[in-house]
Amino acid sequence: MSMRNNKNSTQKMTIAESLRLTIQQEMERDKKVFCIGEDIGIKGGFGGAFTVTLGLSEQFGHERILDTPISETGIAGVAIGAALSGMRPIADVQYSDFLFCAMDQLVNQAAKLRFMSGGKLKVPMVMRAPGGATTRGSQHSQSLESYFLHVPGLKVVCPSTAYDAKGLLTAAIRDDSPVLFFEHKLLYGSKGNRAEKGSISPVGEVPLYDYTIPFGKAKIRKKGKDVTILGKLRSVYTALEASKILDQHTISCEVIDPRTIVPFDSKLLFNSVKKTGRLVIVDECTKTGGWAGEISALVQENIFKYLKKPVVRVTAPDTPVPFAPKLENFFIPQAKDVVKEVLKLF
Amino acid sequence: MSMRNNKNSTQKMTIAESLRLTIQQEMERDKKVFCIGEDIGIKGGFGGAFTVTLGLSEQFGHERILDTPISETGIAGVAIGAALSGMRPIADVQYSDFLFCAMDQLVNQAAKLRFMSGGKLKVPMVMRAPGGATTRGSQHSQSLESYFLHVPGLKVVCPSTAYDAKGLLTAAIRDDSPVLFFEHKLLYGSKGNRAEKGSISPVGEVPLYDYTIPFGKAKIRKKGKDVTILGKLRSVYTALEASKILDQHTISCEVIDPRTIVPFDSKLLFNSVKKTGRLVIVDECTKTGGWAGEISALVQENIFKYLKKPVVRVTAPDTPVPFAPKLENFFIPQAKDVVKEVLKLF
Amino acid sequence: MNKKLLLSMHRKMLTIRLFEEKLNSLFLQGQIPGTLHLYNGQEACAVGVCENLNDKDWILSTHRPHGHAIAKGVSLQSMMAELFAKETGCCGGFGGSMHVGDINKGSVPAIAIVGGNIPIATGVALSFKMQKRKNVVCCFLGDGAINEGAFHEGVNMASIWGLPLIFVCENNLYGASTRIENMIGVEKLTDRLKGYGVKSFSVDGMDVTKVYTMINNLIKKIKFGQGPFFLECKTYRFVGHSRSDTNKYRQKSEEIFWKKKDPIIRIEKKLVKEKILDTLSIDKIHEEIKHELNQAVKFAKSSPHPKILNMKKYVYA
Amino acid sequence: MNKKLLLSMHRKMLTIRLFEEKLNSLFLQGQIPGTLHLYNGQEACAVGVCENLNDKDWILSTHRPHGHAIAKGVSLQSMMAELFAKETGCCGGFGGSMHVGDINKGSVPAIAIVGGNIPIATGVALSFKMQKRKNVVCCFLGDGAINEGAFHEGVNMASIWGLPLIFVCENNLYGASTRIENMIGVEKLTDRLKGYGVKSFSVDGMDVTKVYTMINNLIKKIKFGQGPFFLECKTYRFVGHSRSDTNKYRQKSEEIFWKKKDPIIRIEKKLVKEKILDTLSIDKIHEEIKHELNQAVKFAKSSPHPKILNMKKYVYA
Ligand SMILES: Cc1ncc(C[n+]2csc(CCOP(=O)(O)OP(=O)(O)O)c2C)c(N)n1
Ligand SMILES: Cc1ncc(C[n+]2csc(CCOP(=O)(O)OP(=O)(O)O)c2C)c(N)n1
Ligand SMILES: [Mg+2]
Ligand SMILES: [Mg+2]
Repeated sequence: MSMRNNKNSTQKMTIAESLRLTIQQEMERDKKVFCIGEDIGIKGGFGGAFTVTLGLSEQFGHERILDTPISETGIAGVAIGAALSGMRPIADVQYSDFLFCAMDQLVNQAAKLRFMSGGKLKVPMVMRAPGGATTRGSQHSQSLESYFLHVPGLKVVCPSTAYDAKGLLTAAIRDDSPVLFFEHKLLYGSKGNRAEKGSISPVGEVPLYDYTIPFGKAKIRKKGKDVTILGKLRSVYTALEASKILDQHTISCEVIDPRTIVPFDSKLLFNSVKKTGRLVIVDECTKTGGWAGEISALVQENIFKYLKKPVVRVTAPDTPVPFAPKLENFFIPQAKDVVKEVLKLF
Repeated sequence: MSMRNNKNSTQKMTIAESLRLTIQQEMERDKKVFCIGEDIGIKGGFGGAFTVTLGLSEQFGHERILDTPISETGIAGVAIGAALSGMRPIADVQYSDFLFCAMDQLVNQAAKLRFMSGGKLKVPMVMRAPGGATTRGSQHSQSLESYFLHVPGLKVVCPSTAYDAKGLLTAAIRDDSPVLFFEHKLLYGSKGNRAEKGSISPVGEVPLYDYTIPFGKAKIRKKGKDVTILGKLRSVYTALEASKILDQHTISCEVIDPRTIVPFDSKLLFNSVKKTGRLVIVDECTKTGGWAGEISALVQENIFKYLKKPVVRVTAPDTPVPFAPKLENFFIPQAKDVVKEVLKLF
Repeated sequence: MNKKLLLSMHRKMLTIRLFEEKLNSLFLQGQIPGTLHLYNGQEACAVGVCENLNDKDWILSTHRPHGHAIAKGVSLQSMMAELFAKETGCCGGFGGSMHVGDINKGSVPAIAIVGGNIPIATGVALSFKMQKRKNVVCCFLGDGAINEGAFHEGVNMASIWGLPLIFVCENNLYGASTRIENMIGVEKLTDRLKGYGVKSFSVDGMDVTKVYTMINNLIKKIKFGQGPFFLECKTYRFVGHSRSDTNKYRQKSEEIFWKKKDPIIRIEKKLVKEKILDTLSIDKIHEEIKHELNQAVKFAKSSPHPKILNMKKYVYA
Repeated sequence: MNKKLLLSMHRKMLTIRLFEEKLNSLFLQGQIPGTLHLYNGQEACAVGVCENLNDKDWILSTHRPHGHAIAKGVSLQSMMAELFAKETGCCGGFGGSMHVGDINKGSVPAIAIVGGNIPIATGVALSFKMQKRKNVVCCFLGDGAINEGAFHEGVNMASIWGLPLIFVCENNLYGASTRIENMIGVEKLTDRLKGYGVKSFSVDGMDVTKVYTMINNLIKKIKFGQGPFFLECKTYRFVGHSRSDTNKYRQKSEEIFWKKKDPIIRIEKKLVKEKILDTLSIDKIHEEIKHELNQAVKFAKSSPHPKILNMKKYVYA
């Protein structure tokens, strides 16, 4: 742990490892931080559904890595109560799909308590939620970001790299507002027995020291000039893959990763689209009422005259997530789908 | 009741009365139809939070107007189970805000059971939900349509007149898919002790005979040629009010009421916007991630080149619903806000 | 029970009653927006509980919160201003009747989703325990709330973690128009608690001294490391469920039966009998409180409206 | 208990066991997508329950549904094809392991949200009662599910309406890695039911004849208008929670203790002892079932993939 004080030291790690390190460091730094969730700290257990809290109960004890009954409303409610009274809980649900079981607590309580109290309460909690489709069928595969996009009072974070995961989770823990922290199952890393088939492994250099990434700052993942492609979570990689193929068609793509969708860095996006005149949004949320539509509306509302072509959405179709890999593959937007749509713009 | 067989007979009634008549007629017609909810059938009670089921338990008994404990997950789950096994439940929550308490049942179960079963199950249920702000604070005021817009598997209905209320509710009850039926508190009617302050009273002639309004058929509420204004539920009236003011500016508005937002009649909207070249969407849902953004995206995706100006959203801001009437007034889009935005387009 | 305590409880109960009566008439005059769930009849519950608490003990409340907040010490002015939707209200005019509270008094702004406050109360109690604060949490709920999933999850967690928490269930026999006895499969409401291993008690919720004593004992047990507990207060609301309700689903005889138990009349009789007060001094207290309330109304009326500008400000911390 | 019944229950239990073993090896070979929650060890529960039911009695199931579906009569071919994600699967390849079922057999495609099936089961039972159908509903749930709000609301409603419903709780001591005893504040799981006025029973879930008899009696009571009931089946899963789990949170000694109670060995011993079968004929049954399973795998493998075209079709009825 001494390395952590070395301002220059970094280490290659997966997102799962980066999240684990973050929680560990924040818990060391601040006694108020604790974790609460199902199967997160049991000895010999899983360390959460995707190993993020593995080993932490040995260091911090079972009071601070608090295992709960299967009670999502309870988990969220307890996190809210603890946050109201001086703690900084990091709650989690094993699959983001289960957030619906805690929806009243998240939307009617966590998001509104500050407002309803005339700005007097604060609810500094993080709710971690793994999303994305991994051939588990309709109830363990959804991408729920778009629902929470529509909840004033919640911040919504979507890390796509190990570096960002640490900086954003640190910022989330220190934020005084409730934060929905979405993780993508296929981005945790391709090592270990919880690694999912089809995982991308965005292993990266992660600083061991303390840093935060401020919310609302997007990142250009690839510079380009002909078309802007916006994607979050795994779609960042879909966009990058598409952009490589498009290079061969001599179409230069600018790939943008928003990192947080609430707040959203519209400035960076607008600047890019002003330059390219074209925008394609890739997203694993279903289309109607989803994030891509919001961005499309926002862009044309603000920089309509710069648009050479209509904004294009490449999203999941309006169906539940199917089980069969063949169908799931069709459901999730692929690089080739993005390529096809981009080519139509030229 | 004999009038009902008279194909020509109509009667002036409020939306609350029209809904009540519909439920009564459908329950007479089909033994499978029943109502389930809180405080819907108690003798001397309310007939639901807004009187819609008043008196029905006297006719149909307490088995078919089934009062429940305060258990929204239970109400939704029971409705699903009953629907799966041959009944046609009409469930309700007293305020649409409480749908969050039943969110797992609605989104993970009702909407997905048919799909997950490979098309073998069906869930013919209606969930009625009164929405809209009436100075009751953040937890009794929301417009939740945009959340359910994003749930493949659910249909979403938004009646704005007494005539439509009957035709759409009849269609909803007979539909084999789960239907979210949103009612607006300020449209029930301005009579009776449950009438809300600020109610619009869309009293209209309602046929006493059987009829349905097919889902996905929008209605032009006012013909016009310069700008299209789209609004649902109470916003239809806001749009009409704005259009009257705009008449004085010699701007001719076409006002469209979608009646159902899933499915959505894009054809009618596109034809109107092709003609006017301008679209303003008025909606009481909050802006980010809401219905208006979806429509904006849809329109520019499909008929981009017809747009003379960017699509404009006039919606509630991204905050919870405030209590103070002054703030609530600001929160809810008003005719003057619509007028202001329309004027900017010319 | 000492004089001072009795006097204090009497004054608080009376304040609540007169506050609600005032509100009702203001509401009927159209001066108060929204809706009201009044507390008349149940005053002994809030006061008997809160009289045991200090500002660092927290309460969580419901859609019927005025009595709880007043008993916990939230100022009448800030309560009245909130109901008038003014900036000086305890929630700055952002909350309204169903969300009153003041965290500085240990009164968490109320939660109007039935049962929604329960897991939150569990969280507060957990955090008190984690922080080794020596305080307790009291979570008010209605009889109707015990059928919500949130109740189940919140109570179960409180039980397994042994938290410093008292669930105070005001059983006024009805949830809106619905009699609780038809909505549970057990004979007594407190039977529900057998499923959680939470010790439960019942008390005459129309007698403030009994409620007080009961809570006092439970808090002692909590200080010795026991808890959580559940206390059913048998009570009755003397008014409609909310502003438009005329109680047609209740028997007149039932109403009369309960009105005879009016907790305020009861304590006033006791005060007279024990020669702590005479009727004259009681009248004087009534007048004092009415005056205070008039002052509060004046304050509320003359307060500014909340600023639209602050709406954005209060969304995020 | 008559021979035919014992033989039938033995064959079904064995079919489930061999099905799960087959699946596991296919999974390890990478032939099955997704994840698996296997039922090994718990066979006596599903079979003891479902042997009492006909196609018009319905069951509701969980994330661990293979055993329930097979016991209820869903065909091995359609089960296997579903797990292979094929169009001929019982859910057309749209559902997967966690959603198997066939409504024509009274097996509602399973629900993988813990507790989510419970209020739905209540709804089915309500509708049976409303339609005066003479059938019963059995709702399977795990020990972990009893802490979900959905459990609370569903059980309470079933209780107050007196529905023809049996909650069959397979207490295998763990919800994923978590021991149930740490997650409830009562001593016995069945104590939870005291809060609802639902009669509860416990049975050795490793003895199919005991489970059978218990359910048989409960169904008789239901035919006489009683119900709902809750039956705890004490059981154990012989495998990990899901495919990646190696059970490090369990004591080896505990596993050995329970494996000694293997319900299949137990019934086979009984069959031999009662001279209904000899070891040779038992082996033959094993072989027959293995053959059937191989046929099912062949069927599944040779079946077509589901059609993308049908995705839109199955969203709305
Ligand atoms: C989740 C939820 N469901 C329904 C309501 C509507 N509602 C408000 S108060 C109430 C009755 C509550 O009864 P109880 O808990 O006994 O409290 P009381 O009103 O008697 O004080 C109902 C159904 C609500 N606010 N929240
Ligand atoms: C609402 C919900 N929360 C969490 C999960 C994740 N999960 C799946 S199975 C399981 C354990 C269930 O335990 P139990 O009910 O005892 O069933 P068992 O696995 O032992 O058969 C958990 C936590 C889920 N599927 N649904
Ligand atoms: Mg009550
Ligand atoms: Mg279990």
